Amino acid sequence: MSASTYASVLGLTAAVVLLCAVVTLWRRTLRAIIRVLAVQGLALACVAMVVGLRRHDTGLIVVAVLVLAAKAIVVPMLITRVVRHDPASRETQPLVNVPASLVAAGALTILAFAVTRSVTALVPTPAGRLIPLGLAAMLVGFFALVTRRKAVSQIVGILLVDNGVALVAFLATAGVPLIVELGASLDVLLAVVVLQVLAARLRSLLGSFDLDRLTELHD
Amino acid sequence: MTAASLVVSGAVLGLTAGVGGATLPRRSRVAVGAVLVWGACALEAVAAIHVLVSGHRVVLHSAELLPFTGVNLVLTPLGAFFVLLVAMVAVPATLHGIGYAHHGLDSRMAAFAVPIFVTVLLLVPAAGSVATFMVLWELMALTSLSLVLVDHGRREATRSAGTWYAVITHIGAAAILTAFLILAAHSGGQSFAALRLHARHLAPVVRALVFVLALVGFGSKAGVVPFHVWLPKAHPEAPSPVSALMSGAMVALGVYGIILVGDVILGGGSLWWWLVVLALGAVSALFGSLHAASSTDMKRLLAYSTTDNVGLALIGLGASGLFDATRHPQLAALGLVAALVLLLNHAAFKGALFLSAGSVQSATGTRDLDQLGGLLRRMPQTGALFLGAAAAICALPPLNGFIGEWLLFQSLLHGADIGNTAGEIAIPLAVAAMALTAGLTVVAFVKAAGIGFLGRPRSEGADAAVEVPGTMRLAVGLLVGVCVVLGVVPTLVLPAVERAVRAVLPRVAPLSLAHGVDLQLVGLRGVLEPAALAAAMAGALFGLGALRRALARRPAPRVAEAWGCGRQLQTARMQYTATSFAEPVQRVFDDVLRPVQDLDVSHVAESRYFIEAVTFHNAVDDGIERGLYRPVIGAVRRWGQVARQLQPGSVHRYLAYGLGALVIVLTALTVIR
Amino acid sequence: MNAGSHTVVAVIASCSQVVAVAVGGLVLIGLMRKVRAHLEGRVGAPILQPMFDVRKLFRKERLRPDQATWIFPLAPVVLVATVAVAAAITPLVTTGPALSTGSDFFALVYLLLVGSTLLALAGMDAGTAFGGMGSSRAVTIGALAEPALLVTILALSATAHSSNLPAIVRATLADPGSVATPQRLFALGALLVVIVAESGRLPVDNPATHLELTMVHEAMILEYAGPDLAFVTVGEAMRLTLLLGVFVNLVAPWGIATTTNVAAVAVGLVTLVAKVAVVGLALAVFEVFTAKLRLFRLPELLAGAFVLALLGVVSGLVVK
Amino acid sequence: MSAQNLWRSLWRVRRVTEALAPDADATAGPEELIGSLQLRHVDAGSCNGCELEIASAFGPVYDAERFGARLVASPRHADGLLVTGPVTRNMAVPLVKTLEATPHPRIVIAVGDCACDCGVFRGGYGVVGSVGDVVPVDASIPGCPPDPTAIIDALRGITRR
Repeated sequence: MSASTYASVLGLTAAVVLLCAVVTLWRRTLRAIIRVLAVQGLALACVAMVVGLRRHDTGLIVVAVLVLAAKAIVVPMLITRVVRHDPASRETQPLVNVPASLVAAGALTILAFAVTRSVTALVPTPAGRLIPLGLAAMLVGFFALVTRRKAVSQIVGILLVDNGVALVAFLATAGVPLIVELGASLDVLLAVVVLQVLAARLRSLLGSFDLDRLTELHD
Repeated sequence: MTAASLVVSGAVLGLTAGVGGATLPRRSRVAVGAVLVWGACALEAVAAIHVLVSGHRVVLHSAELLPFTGVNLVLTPLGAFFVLLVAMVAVPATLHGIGYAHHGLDSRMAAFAVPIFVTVLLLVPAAGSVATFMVLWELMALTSLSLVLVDHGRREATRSAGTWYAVITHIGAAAILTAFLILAAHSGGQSFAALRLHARHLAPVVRALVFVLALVGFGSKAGVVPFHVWLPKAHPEAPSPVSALMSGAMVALGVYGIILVGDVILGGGSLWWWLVVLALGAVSALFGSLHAASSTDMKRLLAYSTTDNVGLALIGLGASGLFDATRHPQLAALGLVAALVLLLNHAAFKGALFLSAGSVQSATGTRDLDQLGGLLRRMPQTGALFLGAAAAICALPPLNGFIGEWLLFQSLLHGADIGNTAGEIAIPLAVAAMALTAGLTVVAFVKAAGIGFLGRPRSEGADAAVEVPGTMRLAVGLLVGVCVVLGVVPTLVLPAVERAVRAVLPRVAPLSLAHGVDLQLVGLRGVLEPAALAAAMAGALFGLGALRRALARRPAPRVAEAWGCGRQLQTARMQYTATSFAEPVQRVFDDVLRPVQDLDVSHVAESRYFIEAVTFHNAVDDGIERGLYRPVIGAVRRWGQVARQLQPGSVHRYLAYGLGALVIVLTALTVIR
Repeated sequence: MNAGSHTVVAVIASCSQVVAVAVGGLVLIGLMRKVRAHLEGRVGAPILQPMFDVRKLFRKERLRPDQATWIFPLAPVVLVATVAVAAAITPLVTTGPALSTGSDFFALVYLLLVGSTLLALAGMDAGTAFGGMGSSRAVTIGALAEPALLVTILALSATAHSSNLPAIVRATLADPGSVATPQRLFALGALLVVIVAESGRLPVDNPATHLELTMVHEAMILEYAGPDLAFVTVGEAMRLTLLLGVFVNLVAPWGIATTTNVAAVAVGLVTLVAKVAVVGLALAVFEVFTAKLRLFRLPELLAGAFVLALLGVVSGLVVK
Repeated sequence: MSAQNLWRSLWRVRRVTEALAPDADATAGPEELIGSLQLRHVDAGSCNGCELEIASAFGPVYDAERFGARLVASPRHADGLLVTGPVTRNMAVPLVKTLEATPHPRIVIAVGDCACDCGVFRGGYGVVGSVGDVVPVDASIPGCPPDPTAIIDALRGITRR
């Protein structure tokens, strides 16, 4: 794999990760959002794989496979199980309307670019230069976490943040140590399961995933 | 006859015009005043052209004319450019004023103030010292204020507009004066040359303070957000020729002031100054165009679009400063050229638009778009000229607005990778702001032209409208002609603009934008062939027109009733109004505009299924006025109430105050001793 | 070859571009309708049907609404004229058509704006309810599309350091890798959305709607008949084809004539037709699967395009 | 219904349009309209039976569009009117106005018995008369409601396809 193709493939996959994060703000139907999430997991796995192959780092390649399994297949399946009970579930009324969220995503991307200027100077590798995209994906995920109402979109938000962090990790150093990444992934998996249970309970209690209705629970 | 004497005699002629206007009988005073003003404009313009061609500044000092300081006039190439800009607006405006006279311009007061106003506008860019500048600046404010108030007897709105304008312009003047005093305190003399000499050695903090003060002061005159609130009040209330002068020329002088202090005296400065200017420009452009797109009063719309155009010019100026601070002199020059060209274009088309708005007002008696319509059939020439000016401000090729926006876009485009993070972030956002502004401007002026001049008349006034006198049409025609010329062969003026720019940024290599009739950015890759483009468009237009005549079997069109879905009757009330035209934009930008709407439906007594009347009211007021100024005004008023407690009106109480004050002073003296 | 023959070939190329856009535009519309018909299980009208329609419209009577002014007959001619000029100077078949030194992306955009603005005015000229509605919606959509469009141009001009279209195309030819950069791909995605919005296709506007209240573009031209309508139809078809042509030459410029000889121009013509046909087919298939968006959902789409363009610029700064 | 399902169903039902016999009788229309006929449909007071048949005539099964006929939104864009139903008092003026708004050369096609001779509504108090009583009719399609093939035959007679 020549240096230029490596750089461009890496750039494209990293860009896809960010793009997916933005698209989740745009789409309303939860199924579509979950599909986008799966695509993002796939892209993330690709990044890890490409970096791993480039650096002949078997650990990273293993991580890539695990990421593929966890983030592109298992987690989306789990969330789909949650959504299956009301297939038409949509993120109808986000706290910030969609055009504003999209513009905010653009602003966050610019912010990420601005703050990581010094970092990228330290890591002048083709991978290092892409760190802003990872940070941007993380920020956008955080934004989704803040502004979306449905429990499922909250899960998605957390996963977006995690994917962003993972992307930064893959790009910044020679990949995170295998065990750390495993830990993180399992961590998130646990969070997903917990939230799935929570969502199920919510539905049985309130008949919807709408987190705003949690306020009805106090007293 | 030397250039200096040209300047002097021009000024004298202008002042004579004022005196003549005040003394002559009502019938002739406006016309005579106008003719004398043209003489003044011609003389000053010749002097300015001399300066721009030769590149030598004209210096003029007379110690006795003004007590203590003397008058100090220095006509630099930059100033000369603005003199020409003022003259370009002033001549048509005064010509239009002859036909417009019966709307208050023929009062002794106005006939005196207009020539003085024009003369002062011509002299401000030539002021060479703080004292001269401030005197002229204040004269400009006073004359324009008195002209805004021409109609104060009849309309309450005029009085409030006058108050707003007076307060804001004097706050601005105070800021400017403070800035100049700080500079003068640190330098020997009070001439701009001396200021410039010593400004180099000031502490950065002081320089920044001076710049910010100047930005506030001149920004308030230029109608930059958040100091723009007086424009949408004063411009509609002033007589249209005055609005044209204020919007076309006076506002441009505000930007001149920013260039004077920021670039000429302080000689550039740190990056953040210009980022601030860029941000102010972007915000003004967006805010102005958004309100222009949603307002339904024709002159209010034009006033907001003034804020928007000044914003675009400030984007160019800010970009220029940005590039200068990051050591890209070529780009800096390009940005400044863009800013100046934008101002020149704005003077041309906005002058034309305000003047034709005046023609419409005098023909129909209203400026409310919702009351107009069908004017193109009734006032064919005025309508056509308005459409031309509207096309120019929408930046449609081959008119001048397009050239300005192209230059601005090119300067931003080539500055997109200047290797400075702040700049690299600011530039795409500036491009986005410029683009949205351009789009909203199209909305605003398609609305103004379409609702105002096309379709069916929405009121008796509009229905009864007849074409205005020839002088008024000629006045607008002159400015629209300028728009066309500047659009097709901008290379006529670009060398002069570059001369002005190089006087400001001395270390710039010659740009030589003008390549025959083409625009070419030397060292950068960007070419525009406006003349060829215009020729191609004209050719295609005529060719296709002929083609249509040739292909059509039945060339003569049959006049048929407009298709209204077979409705039995078709009235003007079924058309879209300005309000409904702006509704989509208003709805998309709901969070910014915060329109106040109320809809009430009254049913007939017998059954709720039959509606008697539906009334809908929609008002978009200025968010910044609501959020920023009203609270301040409220607080001031409350303090005023408190102060009134001291004024019961009894003479003894007042004498007691006097005694008390005396006692306090005496005791204080004793204590101190 | 001497300069004279250069200009001759350039003029020939320009003419071929105009003709290709004018004729090809109508065929493209017919083709897209045919594809739609096939996917709906119909036979559909012949591919040349739009041409028959236009021919018939030229033989029909001209109508002028009683309130209309000179704007009304002028607008269709201006529309076609501006698109024709744009088609003549844009690098579609060759990188060196006539006046190509001044064929600036920014100028192209504003040239097309002339036609749409005049059409918006003409919509209000007759003084009917629907005309104003269409004009209002059209200019609003145009305004919202503008930021995405100009920022896209900013992103696309980065490689060539110029917004001159032939320069951009040549730079792409010189460095094929630049197409595969995220910067370029984001920008092209945004450009595609803007093209769909500007040319009134689904999901922004339904060109086949019969319900006035859902119309955007159709409502503006509701008053046109006969030759004037023919001009509007041709102009809109040309605009779509021109924009798609620019798009394909930014995605895959290969095949475009870089030298000024007639053979290269011919090859360029063939490849252009092929590329535009492919994109047109894809667009038609996409339209079968999409419904028209509500007017007030459009800001989401166009804001998305804007953010896409912005991501393009930023990722360009990152990867640079 | 998601995109995949749509694809699948599209793939399953390839083409539903029925082939029709080559048109025999070419009723004379204006020669300008050969090969291209845009129609504006006017419901002058129909029971909507004819509307259903017109809809199916332009639907996938009969697909009148393949013969160059198309329904348009404005009479300005149209070459003729497709009028259904007896002309009621409310619709008489609009019908005339619609015809006036149609550029020459133009035709009027009366669809259904009601349009031809008021059908069962003959003499009804709300009925002005048949379409022919209000505007000149060029072609009539009898039937209550007429079969889509009948409508298509009439259209083919004009487009000569």
